[in-house]
Amino acid sequence: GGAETRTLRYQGWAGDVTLPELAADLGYLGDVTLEWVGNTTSGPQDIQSAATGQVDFGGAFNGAVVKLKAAGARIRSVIGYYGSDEAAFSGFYVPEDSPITSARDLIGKKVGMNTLGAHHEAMLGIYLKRNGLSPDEIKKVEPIAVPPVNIEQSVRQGQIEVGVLGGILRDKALEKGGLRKLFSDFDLLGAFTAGTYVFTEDFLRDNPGTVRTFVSGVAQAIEWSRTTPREEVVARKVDILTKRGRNEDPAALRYWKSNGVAGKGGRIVDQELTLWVDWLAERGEIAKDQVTLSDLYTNEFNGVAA
Amino acid sequence: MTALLESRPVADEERPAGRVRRPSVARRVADALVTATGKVAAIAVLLVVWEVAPRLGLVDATFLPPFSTVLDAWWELAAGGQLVDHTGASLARSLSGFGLAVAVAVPLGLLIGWYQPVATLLGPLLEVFRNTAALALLPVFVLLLGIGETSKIAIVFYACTWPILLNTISAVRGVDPTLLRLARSVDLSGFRLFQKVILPASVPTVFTGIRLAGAVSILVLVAAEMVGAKAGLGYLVNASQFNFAIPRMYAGIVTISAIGVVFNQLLVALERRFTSWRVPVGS
Amino acid sequence: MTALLESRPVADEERPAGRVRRPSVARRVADALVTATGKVAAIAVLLVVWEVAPRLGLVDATFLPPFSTVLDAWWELAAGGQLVDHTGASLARSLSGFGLAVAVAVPLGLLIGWYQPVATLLGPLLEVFRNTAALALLPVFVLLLGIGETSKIAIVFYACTWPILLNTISAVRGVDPTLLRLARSVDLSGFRLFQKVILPASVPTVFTGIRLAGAVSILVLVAAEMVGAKAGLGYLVNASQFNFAIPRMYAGIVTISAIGVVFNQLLVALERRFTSWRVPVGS
Amino acid sequence: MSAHIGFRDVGKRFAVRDHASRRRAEFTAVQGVDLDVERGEFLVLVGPSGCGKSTLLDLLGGLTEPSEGQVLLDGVPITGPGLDRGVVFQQYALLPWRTAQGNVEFGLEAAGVPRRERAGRAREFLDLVGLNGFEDRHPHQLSGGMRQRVAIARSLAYDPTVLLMDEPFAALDAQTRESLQDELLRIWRRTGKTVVFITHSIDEAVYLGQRVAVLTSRPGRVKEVVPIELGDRVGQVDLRSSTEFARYRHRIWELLHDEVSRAQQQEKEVAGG
Amino acid sequence: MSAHIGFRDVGKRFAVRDHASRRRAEFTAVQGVDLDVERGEFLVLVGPSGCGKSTLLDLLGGLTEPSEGQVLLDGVPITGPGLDRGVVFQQYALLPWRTAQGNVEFGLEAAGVPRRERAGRAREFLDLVGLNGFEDRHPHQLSGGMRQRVAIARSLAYDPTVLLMDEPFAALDAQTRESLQDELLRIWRRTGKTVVFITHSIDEAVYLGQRVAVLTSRPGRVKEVVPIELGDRVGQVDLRSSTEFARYRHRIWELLHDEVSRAQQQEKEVAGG
Ligand SMILES: Nc1ncnc2c1ncn2[C@@H]1O[C@H](COP(=O)(O)OP(=O)(O)OP(=O)(O)O)[C@@H](O)[C@H]1O
Ligand SMILES: Nc1ncnc2c1ncn2[C@@H]1O[C@H](COP(=O)(O)OP(=O)(O)OP(=O)(O)O)[C@@H](O)[C@H]1O
Ligand SMILES: O=C([O-])O
Ligand SMILES: [Mg+2]
Ligand SMILES: [Mg+2]
Repeated sequence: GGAETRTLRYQGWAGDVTLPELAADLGYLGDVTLEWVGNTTSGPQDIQSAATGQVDFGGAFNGAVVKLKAAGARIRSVIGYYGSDEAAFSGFYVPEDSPITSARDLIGKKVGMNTLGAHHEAMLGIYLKRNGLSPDEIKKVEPIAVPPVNIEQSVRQGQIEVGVLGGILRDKALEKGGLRKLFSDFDLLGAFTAGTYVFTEDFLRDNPGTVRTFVSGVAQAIEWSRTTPREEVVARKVDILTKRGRNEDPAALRYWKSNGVAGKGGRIVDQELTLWVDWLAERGEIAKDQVTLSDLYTNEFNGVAA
Repeated sequence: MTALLESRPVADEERPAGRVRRPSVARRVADALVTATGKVAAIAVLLVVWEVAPRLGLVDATFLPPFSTVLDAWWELAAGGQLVDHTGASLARSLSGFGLAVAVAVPLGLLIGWYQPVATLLGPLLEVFRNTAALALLPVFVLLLGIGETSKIAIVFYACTWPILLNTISAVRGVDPTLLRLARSVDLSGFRLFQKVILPASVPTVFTGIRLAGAVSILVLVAAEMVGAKAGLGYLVNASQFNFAIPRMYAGIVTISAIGVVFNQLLVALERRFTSWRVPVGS
Repeated sequence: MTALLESRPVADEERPAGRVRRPSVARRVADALVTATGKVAAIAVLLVVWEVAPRLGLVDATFLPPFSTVLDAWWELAAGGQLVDHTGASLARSLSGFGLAVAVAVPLGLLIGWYQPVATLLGPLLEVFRNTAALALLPVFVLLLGIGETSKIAIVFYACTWPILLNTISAVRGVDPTLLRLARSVDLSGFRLFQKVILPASVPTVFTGIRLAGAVSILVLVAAEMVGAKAGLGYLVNASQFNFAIPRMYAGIVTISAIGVVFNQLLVALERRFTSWRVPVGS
Repeated sequence: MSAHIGFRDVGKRFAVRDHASRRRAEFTAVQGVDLDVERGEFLVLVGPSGCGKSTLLDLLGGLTEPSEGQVLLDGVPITGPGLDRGVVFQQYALLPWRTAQGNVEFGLEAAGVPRRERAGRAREFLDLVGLNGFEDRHPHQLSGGMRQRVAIARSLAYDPTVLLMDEPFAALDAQTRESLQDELLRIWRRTGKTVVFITHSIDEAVYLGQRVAVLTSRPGRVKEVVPIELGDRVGQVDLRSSTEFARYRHRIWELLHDEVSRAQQQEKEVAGG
Repeated sequence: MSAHIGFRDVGKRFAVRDHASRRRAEFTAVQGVDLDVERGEFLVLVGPSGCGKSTLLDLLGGLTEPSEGQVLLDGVPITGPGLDRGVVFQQYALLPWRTAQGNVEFGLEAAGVPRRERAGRAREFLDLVGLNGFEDRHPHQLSGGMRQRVAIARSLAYDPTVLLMDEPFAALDAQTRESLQDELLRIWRRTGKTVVFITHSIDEAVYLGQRVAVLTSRPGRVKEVVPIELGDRVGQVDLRSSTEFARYRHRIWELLHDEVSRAQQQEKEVAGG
């Protein structure tokens, strides 16, 4: 085809410096430039925008990627960008004096999380299943959607018995004390990559060079933040955020600890996606043969991981 | 399906010119057919476009699937009994919130419209709340009222209150002064003045507010059921959207719209009962 | 800050009983003070509760920080110039959407209210859309109009249209039939009938719709700016909530409310200009 | 015994906007009105159009307050409306959402007449004004004269002690008018009501009034009060053709004539304070 | 030459709800009306209250259509309103948001009078009806009679060929009324307008009309058309006291008297189809 586009349109996150933005600042993207079209507040919305050509790439948790693919969108993951490790994880918290200490204690209880049908609900399901609850018993555990800012307070007020907290919400809640972790996704599955960036098949076909530069640059940025002292990463991010003048508050950045990406350079492995395919198939949300793993992702553009 | 238009009773003398006696039966059947066709025409065109555009690739079929696909998803939900559950949960919330709003906003509106001191005292506060987004207040509602039904009903109530309140105030201020003079001349005061003059005179305008609120009570479900919901049409839409169950999402949206239309029809019928005395106005 | 109440001109003969001549200057100043106190009283109570409740631990100060903390955050935003940016971006969207809605919904409402065929044809379609949640349509708007300004303005436009449309239709149907007979008797038709009789007679009711829409145009920002926004007050609220910057979130909400109140005041002033002929109605 | 109704140096001004200056100005409708009405008296007010007759009735009804002076009822200043006074407004003032019957019942409800009595009483008074068979019509389905008769029936039905009637028979044909005049006189005689009655018809004024107060043109004042001594009208045959009647007629005509000329002259000048 | 205006066996029925049965019924307001009006004629309609006078005027104005028969204007059935016919409504119909001046200009605008001429012409006609100085008042700031005069000024100002006037002078005092009667006659004489005029005053009917059509009580029909031959009224001194005048007066009184008795009898029965 003709000349590849060297400009990638994308959505940012308010108050956050994303990996591609970090990569650009570090000079890892070469002549590929990023064009910020605005911010989003939802991963699924972001990859939908990518799928419909409103932006060139978008990122979301892998379950959403599988579902979007199953819905028929021609997208493909190219690199992991966040996940769980011992620093970045989502914990299921109960009040310190809660009688809940095991999976079985959750029967008939409410578990609050920011969205249903996503990462956290899947983690809960896996936790319950691994701890020997029958499907009928699992059905009696009640996941419930609560706005993120309300989760901590809902737990403390006893409106829900368990709340899922991650990132800044978790740190702020723990600063105040009085909460006890029941389990976390990291406890459950170890370090794993939870979300990936996607492009459309068409974009990958027409702009392979650009994508290669981009993916490799992001991979480099992942490795850079893995090997650079945390304070330095935070300082760099704060610097980027301040420089770009988007009227943001850098406060949340200071809670950054890790990207949580498991594989080197964000390399994607089968298991990170089959986990979701299986889980969604089990819930009847997709048919198992609705997606083929090889169509879901590729590491071929990732110069760091390949 | 005339809802918005509450097609008015056409009095004899308002018939278009040129006819002398009652039109023949055949003519009247033909007229009715033309009207019925007109009524469904626009909807039919919309549905055809919806069906055809994705099929021709004019829009992305993944995110705007053809209407028939949405209909399939709808049938599936209906057959599985889920639609009934969702609808039941939503209606309970909508009707409670709406009912509360009518019960509170109509009397409050009458008071504010009539008693300047009440307006002076409460006006500014209400004005501030009226201009505070329900969506932005979602966390505050949850904070103060918990994540149960209370906060969902409260959001519906909150959103429904304003159109009723504003229209009621406006209605009171628009009551024909001649009738107020009459009422004062027979020394009606307080409750009876409202009951016998202001309320009946305000009915048409108040009902416009009530019908706006009726729509709002259904519309706001999508926001209200973002929180702590396990069932409900708004929940269905939100969850389906998040899960890329796009046809289901549209099935939910269509159901919400349909319920809104039906609800409005009921309100229009009610309104007509209350305003049958109005002189028909026609082109 | 009388907005909702559009405090009416008190004509001489409507003054409360018992006074014979104009009250003394001292008396009038005292009256004005009482009124002013009444006006701020309710707001003041609200703010005091807001300040005290979190400090006393009645509500969790993390999630509902005292008003002074919110004020601090507001000052910080204002001093940093961010508030101006956000406000500018939001106002541009709100006013465009609102202006479009007025420009479209008032003429459309006049047509639907007056011409039965237009009502028959468009009514059902509009009825369906009116009952379709803007929030649920967000993805569709984005899909069809992109994530730029167009879709955001379209959402504002969409949400503002219904109150204006409904009130305009209702206003047309409520025009005093005597005046219509007069207009017909001088053979006014089409445009001039609307211009000279129906529109002026409808102004009060239409304005109620416009004022509802004015509020909506600001309120819907929180939803409209969820997607692909670079700045805006709705965006500020969403992002702050997401980043757990609670005082900022409230600062954003308060700003939205304040803008809504001011916008409404402007509309009230405009309305008063257009309806100065109305006979004052008072208790 | 002091007068039942007393106007004491009553003035009434309205706020208006002056055209030329676009500033608020005051317009004096009535000024220095002194007038007494005895209990049980039938007083008629006549005067040029716009001289302030309706304004005086509003003051009596407690629907507006004097800018100057006092309006007394049994020696006490009127501070508001009351069921003791019933008003027939110049513009009927019917509730459009009620039928003829409902409109008459409205007054009865206000007066606290028990529910079961209302329907019968309303029907009786609709009958009296010749509207049998029209009980279920809404105002827009009635002719102008019929609407006026509904308003008359309403004010009679709830039986106030003072009747304030503003051109109640203006929209009626001569015959209906005469029969209602007689009916009104009969009711007045029987019940001992005090009646203050506005009319433009000199014949009507002479026929009905015990006294006829002639007002000056704007600002309205009482020019002269003419006592009419014709005895019991209802009994007499063709009273209107009698020479006495003609004498009163002429007297009032003269009084009015000057005023109307003055009024017309005045109206050529610009209205204002 | 055929008649200017022609009623040909005209009937008008209204849909009403029957009280007892709660079903829709038809009410016949006028029936079998045959009447011709010549170009330039001054025709007066009199009849009992509720007999259908306003209904006939509405038909002529094209504001409603006959249920039966035809209303012809220059031989062509009337299909709607037109600027050739000007109406003064029984209930004034003033636009509350316009001043007196604005209300008169309303008719001029409708008639397409150029903007710069309107103000002057409106002022001139407000003058004519004695409302100089009240141009800037809104209707609620005018007395009943003043409102009626504004409506009269409006219909005269835009100069229609046919004037349809429904009790235009009912709310006016005798003197204002007489002076406007003369004014109307002068205008009619000068412009050659066709006037159809409804009144309840027999004096007014005789004084103004070239012919007076007396209607029967409901359903209204034309009982008799009385030609009045009094010559030029405006020139004559005290015409109303002449014996000829009294003769016409009596004739119409008789015709009406029977009808009103009948009407009152009828109204005792239940109204209906
Ligand atoms: N609300 C008002 N504002 C200003 N002027 C008013 C108001 N009400 C009445 N007026 C003026 O006061 C004067 C007296 O009015 P009023 O209605 O009492 O007259 P009236 O004697 O009843 O006349 P008519 O016989 O025409 O009914 C009039 O000139 C009128 O224009
Ligand atoms: N819209 C309507 N619906 C039903 N009946 C009506 C309607 N309009 C008029 N009528 C009836 O038609 C009859 C004639 O009415 P119309 O107004 O023509 O009488 P009119 O001769 O002008 O009486 P008036 O002298 O009292 O004004 C009346 O009995 C009235 O009740
Ligand atoms: O919100 C998610 O990143 O999926
Ligand atoms: Mg008057
Ligand atoms: Mg009439």
